Amino acid sequence: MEQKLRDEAKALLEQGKVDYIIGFAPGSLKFTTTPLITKDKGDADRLVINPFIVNNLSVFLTEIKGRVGIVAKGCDSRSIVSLIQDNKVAREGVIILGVPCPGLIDVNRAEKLVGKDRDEIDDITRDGDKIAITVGGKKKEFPATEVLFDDCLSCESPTPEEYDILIGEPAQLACDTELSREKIKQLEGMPLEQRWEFWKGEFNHCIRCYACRQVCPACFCERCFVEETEPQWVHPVPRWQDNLMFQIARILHVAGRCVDCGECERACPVNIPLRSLTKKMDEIVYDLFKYQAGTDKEAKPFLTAYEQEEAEDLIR
Amino acid sequence: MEQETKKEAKWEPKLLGFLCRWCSYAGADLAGTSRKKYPANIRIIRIPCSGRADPLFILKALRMGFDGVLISGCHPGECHYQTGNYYARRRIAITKKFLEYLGIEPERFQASWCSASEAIKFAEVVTDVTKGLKEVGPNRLFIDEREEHGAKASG
Amino acid sequence: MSRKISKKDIGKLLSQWGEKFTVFAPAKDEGMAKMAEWDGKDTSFLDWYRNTVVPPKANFLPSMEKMFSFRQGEEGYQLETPSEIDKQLVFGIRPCDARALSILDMTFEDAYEDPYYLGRRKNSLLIGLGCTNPCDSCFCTSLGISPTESNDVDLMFTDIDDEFLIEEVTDKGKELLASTSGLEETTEAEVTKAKEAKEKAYSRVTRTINTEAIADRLLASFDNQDFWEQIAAKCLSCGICTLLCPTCYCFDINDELVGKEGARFRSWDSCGFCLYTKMPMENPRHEKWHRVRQRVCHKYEFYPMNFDVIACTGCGRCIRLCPVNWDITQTLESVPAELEKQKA
Amino acid sequence: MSVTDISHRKRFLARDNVYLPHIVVIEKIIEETPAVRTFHFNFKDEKLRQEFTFESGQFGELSIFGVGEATFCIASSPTRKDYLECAVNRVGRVTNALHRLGVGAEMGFRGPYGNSFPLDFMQGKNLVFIAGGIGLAPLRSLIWNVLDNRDKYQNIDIIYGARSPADLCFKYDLEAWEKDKTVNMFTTVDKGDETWTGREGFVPTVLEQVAPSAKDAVAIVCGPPIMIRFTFPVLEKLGFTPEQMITTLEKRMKCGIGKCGRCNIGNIFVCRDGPVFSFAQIKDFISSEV
Repeated sequence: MEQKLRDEAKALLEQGKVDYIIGFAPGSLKFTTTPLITKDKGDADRLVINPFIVNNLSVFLTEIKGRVGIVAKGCDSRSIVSLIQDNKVAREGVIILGVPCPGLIDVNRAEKLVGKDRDEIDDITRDGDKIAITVGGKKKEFPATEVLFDDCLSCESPTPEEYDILIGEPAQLACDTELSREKIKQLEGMPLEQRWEFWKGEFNHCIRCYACRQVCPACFCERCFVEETEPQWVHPVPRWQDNLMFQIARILHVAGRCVDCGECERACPVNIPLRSLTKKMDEIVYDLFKYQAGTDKEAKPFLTAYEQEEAEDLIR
Repeated sequence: MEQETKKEAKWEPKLLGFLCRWCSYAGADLAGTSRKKYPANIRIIRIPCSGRADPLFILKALRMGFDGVLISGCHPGECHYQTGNYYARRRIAITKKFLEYLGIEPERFQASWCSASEAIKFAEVVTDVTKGLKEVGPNRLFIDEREEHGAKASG
Repeated sequence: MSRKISKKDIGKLLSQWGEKFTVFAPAKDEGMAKMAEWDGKDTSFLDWYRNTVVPPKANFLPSMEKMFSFRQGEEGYQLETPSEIDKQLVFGIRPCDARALSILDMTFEDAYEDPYYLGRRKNSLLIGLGCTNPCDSCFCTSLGISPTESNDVDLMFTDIDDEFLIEEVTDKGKELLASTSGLEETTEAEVTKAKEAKEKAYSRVTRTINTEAIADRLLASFDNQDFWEQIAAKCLSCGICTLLCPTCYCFDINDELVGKEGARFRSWDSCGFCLYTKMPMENPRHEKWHRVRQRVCHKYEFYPMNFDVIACTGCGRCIRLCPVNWDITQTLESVPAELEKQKA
Repeated sequence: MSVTDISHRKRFLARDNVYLPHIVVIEKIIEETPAVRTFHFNFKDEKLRQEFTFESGQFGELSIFGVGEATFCIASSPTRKDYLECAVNRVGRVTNALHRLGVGAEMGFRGPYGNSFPLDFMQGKNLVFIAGGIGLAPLRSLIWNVLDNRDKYQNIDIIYGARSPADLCFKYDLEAWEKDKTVNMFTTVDKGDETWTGREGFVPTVLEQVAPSAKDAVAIVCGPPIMIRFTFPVLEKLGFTPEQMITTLEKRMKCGIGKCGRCNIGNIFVCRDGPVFSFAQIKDFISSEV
C-alpha cells in the first residue's frame, strides 16, 4: 500500500500534475507521524501509511498556493469536500490520494491501558479486531475498540468517498457507536448544573493556545472573532469563562462543517474533551436538519441554506 | 454593565431582547402605544433582521450577566429581506440545543416570531420568558466563586 | 554533606514543610500533569511523575495574573496592587525546568525589575528531583544540563531505590534542611549509589543537538527564506510550543472593566500568533516562516547574544506536545552551515 | 558529564512596581487631522509635575483604564517643561477610546522609556529632519528642542510630507517653522487638493530634489515603514553614512520595558534598546524585520 502511494505521489510530481504533495512521514518520536509537505519527488519515498497518521492534512489546503496531491483518510476527504462546499478549495485544484482507514490508534489510550508512557512502550501492532501492546517484552492483546480513537469508533466513511486515486482496498472498521459517544451520554445524563460545572472545570485548564482552532480545517477564517477588539467578544485573558465562551462560539461557527475528525481533542495539550462538544454539535445538526458535513460537494453549506419548514418547534 | 448583587432584596431578572426592526420591534412599540402590559424586565436592542442575531450576541449577553436573551423576528415567509429569518432559524435551533447540552438552562435563551401587529403576542412572549427566568433564578453561570472570594486564579 | 529520607516518609516531609510554605507538587488533573497545591497526603506522583505538561514557570509567571485593580471614584482613579503571595515551595522540579527559571530571571531582572515574577521568585524554594527516567524527547544534556544535578534549585533529591538522597545547593536550601527533622545521615555507599544513578540517568538522555556555533549558523541563515519556509510549512501557528515552553516568557497586557471597577491582567502570549506583532497598518511577522524563525532564533541566537545562554533547556515539551510533531532538534540539525551561506 | 553554571547572573533588587501607571489629566486636545488628535496632559500629582523629566525621542505608555495601554512617543519638547503631549492616530481599540476622552479626563501614564536622540552627536552639525505623516510627532519634540537651543546647531532642513493637505499634522508648527528664517522648511503632500499651492510628491523624491549635503550632517528620519525603506537609499546616494542616518522605530509594544517580547528586531528590543537607532544598527534586519 505504502509503495503504491509513493509511486503515485512520485508520478504526480513528475508529470507536473501537482505542485505539492501533502502526506505523512515518520515522526521523530515513537508511534508518531508528521505532515510532509513537499515539492521534491525524492521525498515521496518518505511517505507512510500506518495506524498513527492522525493529522487531518486538509487544514493545509487553504494556505498552500498551487495544485496539491493530498493523502486523505475518510474523515479528511470529508473535510476536503466541506472546504469545496465553502469555496475554499477548488475540486480541480486537488488530487485526492484516498487512503482507506480501519481506525487510528490512540496512543494516550494505549498508555492508560498498560500504565506506561508512550516512550516506554516497545510496540503497538494491529491484527484485525485485536491490538497488541508490547511492554518490556510482554505482549498484551486488547480489542481494537479499546485502543482506537473515539471518533474512529463512529466513523461512517472508513474508505474515502471523494478521491481521485484510491490506495489499497476499502477498509473495514471495528465500529462501536455507543462507545464512541459514551462521554456525551454521561454528560447528557447529568443535571444541567453539573454539566456546566464539568465544562467549567475543563476550561479552567485551557491556556488559549488555540491549537483546537489552528488544527481544524473548518476554522479557516482569516481573522477569528476571538481576535476582534471592537467589539471585544471574548476577553483575551485565559480565564475559564472566556475560554469556554471561545470554544462554544467556535463550535457554533463550525457547525455543519465539522466532520468529527477529532483533531481538536487530539491537539489539545491540556486534554479538554473537545470532541464531546463537536460530536454533539454534529448530532444536533443531523437530528434537526438531517445534514452531514462533507458528504455532498454540491450541497450548500449548512449555515447558508434553509428549508421552508424546519425546526419550528424551537421557536415560540 | 450593571451587576445584580445578592444584597438586593427583590431580584428581578434582566432580559435582553434582540428585535427585528421590521416586526418585533414595531410589535413592541405597538404593545406600548396600545397599553398592553408586559414586564419591564426586557431591555431592547433593535437589529435590522433576526438574521443579524449572531450567536455571539447571546453568549456575550450571558457573559455580561443578563439572565436571559430573547431573539425575535418575522414569521417564516415574512422576512423583509426574504430569507434572513430562515438563516436565523438554523442558528437559533443549533444554539438552543447546544447551550442546553452545555448546561445552560433553556429558559435563558428563547426565540419567537412576532409581527408588527402582534402586540399581544409580544407582550405574552415577554411575560412568559420573564416568568421562566424567575423560575430558574439569577444567572450565575459565569460567576467564579473563587474570584468572588478574592482568591487569585492561576494557571 | 548529604542527607537521606525514605520514600515512604515524603508525605511527612511535605507536611512538615507545609507548615511554613504553600507546597506545590506534581499532580494529575484530568490526566494532565502539573504542579498543583499539594493536598496534604497524595504522594503517588512518585510512581508516575516524569515531568509536568504545564511547566513550573506557571508558579512564577502564571498563565494569567492580576497586575493591579482600579476604581473610579469621586477623587479620580485609585489603583491597588494585589497583596503578596504566600511563600511557596515547589517540590519535584526537574533540573531542566529549574534552569529555565534562572534563564527567565535574566529577562525579568534586566533593565527594569519585574515585581510580580521576582516577588514570587524571592518568596519561593525550589526542591529539585533528579530525573532518572528521561523521556525520548528530552535533550537537556546537549544544553549543559544534567537530568539529575542542578545549581538552579535550593535542594536536590536523587532517587536511590527506597530512599532519596538530599543535597544542599544554596544557602536557602541549607537553612531549610537545618530546620527539617526526620532526615538521616547518608553512608559512603549511598553517596556512591547516588553517583551511579546520576551517571546512568545522564546516559539515558539520547536525543542530542549540536549547539556548536548554532547562533552563528542561525545568523547566517536569517535571510534564507527558502529554508525557513520549508521548516515552517507544517507548523499550524498554534501556541502550544511557546506557551508551554519553560523559557518562553512573552506576555500580553489587557484590561477588564465591570462598571467603574476593573483590573489589568497579564497573560501568556505567543510569538507564534499572527496578531502578536500586528500593528494597525502592517505586521512585521505576518508570514508563518517569520514567526517560526523568531521562535527558533530567539532561543538559539538572540537570547545568547543578550544573556550569554541559550534559552532552551531541552525539556522536550515542544516536541512531545506538538500536534504535528514539529521537532526543534531536527530544525537545528538542518540549519545550513555558515560555509554554504558564504558560497552563496 | 558537564553542568554549566549560570548562577552568577542572579541578583535580586527591590524596586517600585514599574507597571503601575501614574495618573495624568488631559488639559487640552488639539485636532490635528480627521484621525489625529494631540493630547496635552500633565500629572495629577504635584510632585511628579515638578520632578518628571524626559528626553526627546523617549516614549510612554498611556492607559485608558478598562480599555488598555498603548505606546506613544512624547511629542512635546523637554525644553518646555510644564506639559506633555502625545499625538494619537485613531486606529485601534485604545486609540479610539482615547479619542472619546475630553478635557479633564484622567488617564494612566508610564514612562519615560527607551533611549533618546543623540543630541551630543548632533551638536555643531547640519541637521536634516525627514518625516512623514504622524511620524513628525517624535521629531517635533526634537525639532523644538533644537530650536530652543538654536545656536548649538548649524543648518536645519525639515522635509515633511503627508498623504494629503488634510493629513498634515502640527500645522501650527509647520507655519512657525516656515516663518523661522533659521530653518529651511519643505512641506509636501502626495496629492494636493484644490486649495493646495505647495509642493507635491513623495518624501524620498522631495529629499532627492532638496539634496542636502552629507558633509557634517545628520539625517533624522521618522515615518511609515515604507517611507523609511525608500528614504535610506536616497540618503546613501547623497553620501550619508549609516552612522549619519538616525531613525526612530515603531513596533507593537505592550510592556515598554523589554519584557513582553513582541518588539524585537533580532536581539534588539525596540522598547529597551531603542526606539532611536542609527541605520548602522539596524541595516542587517531592514529587509525583513523593520
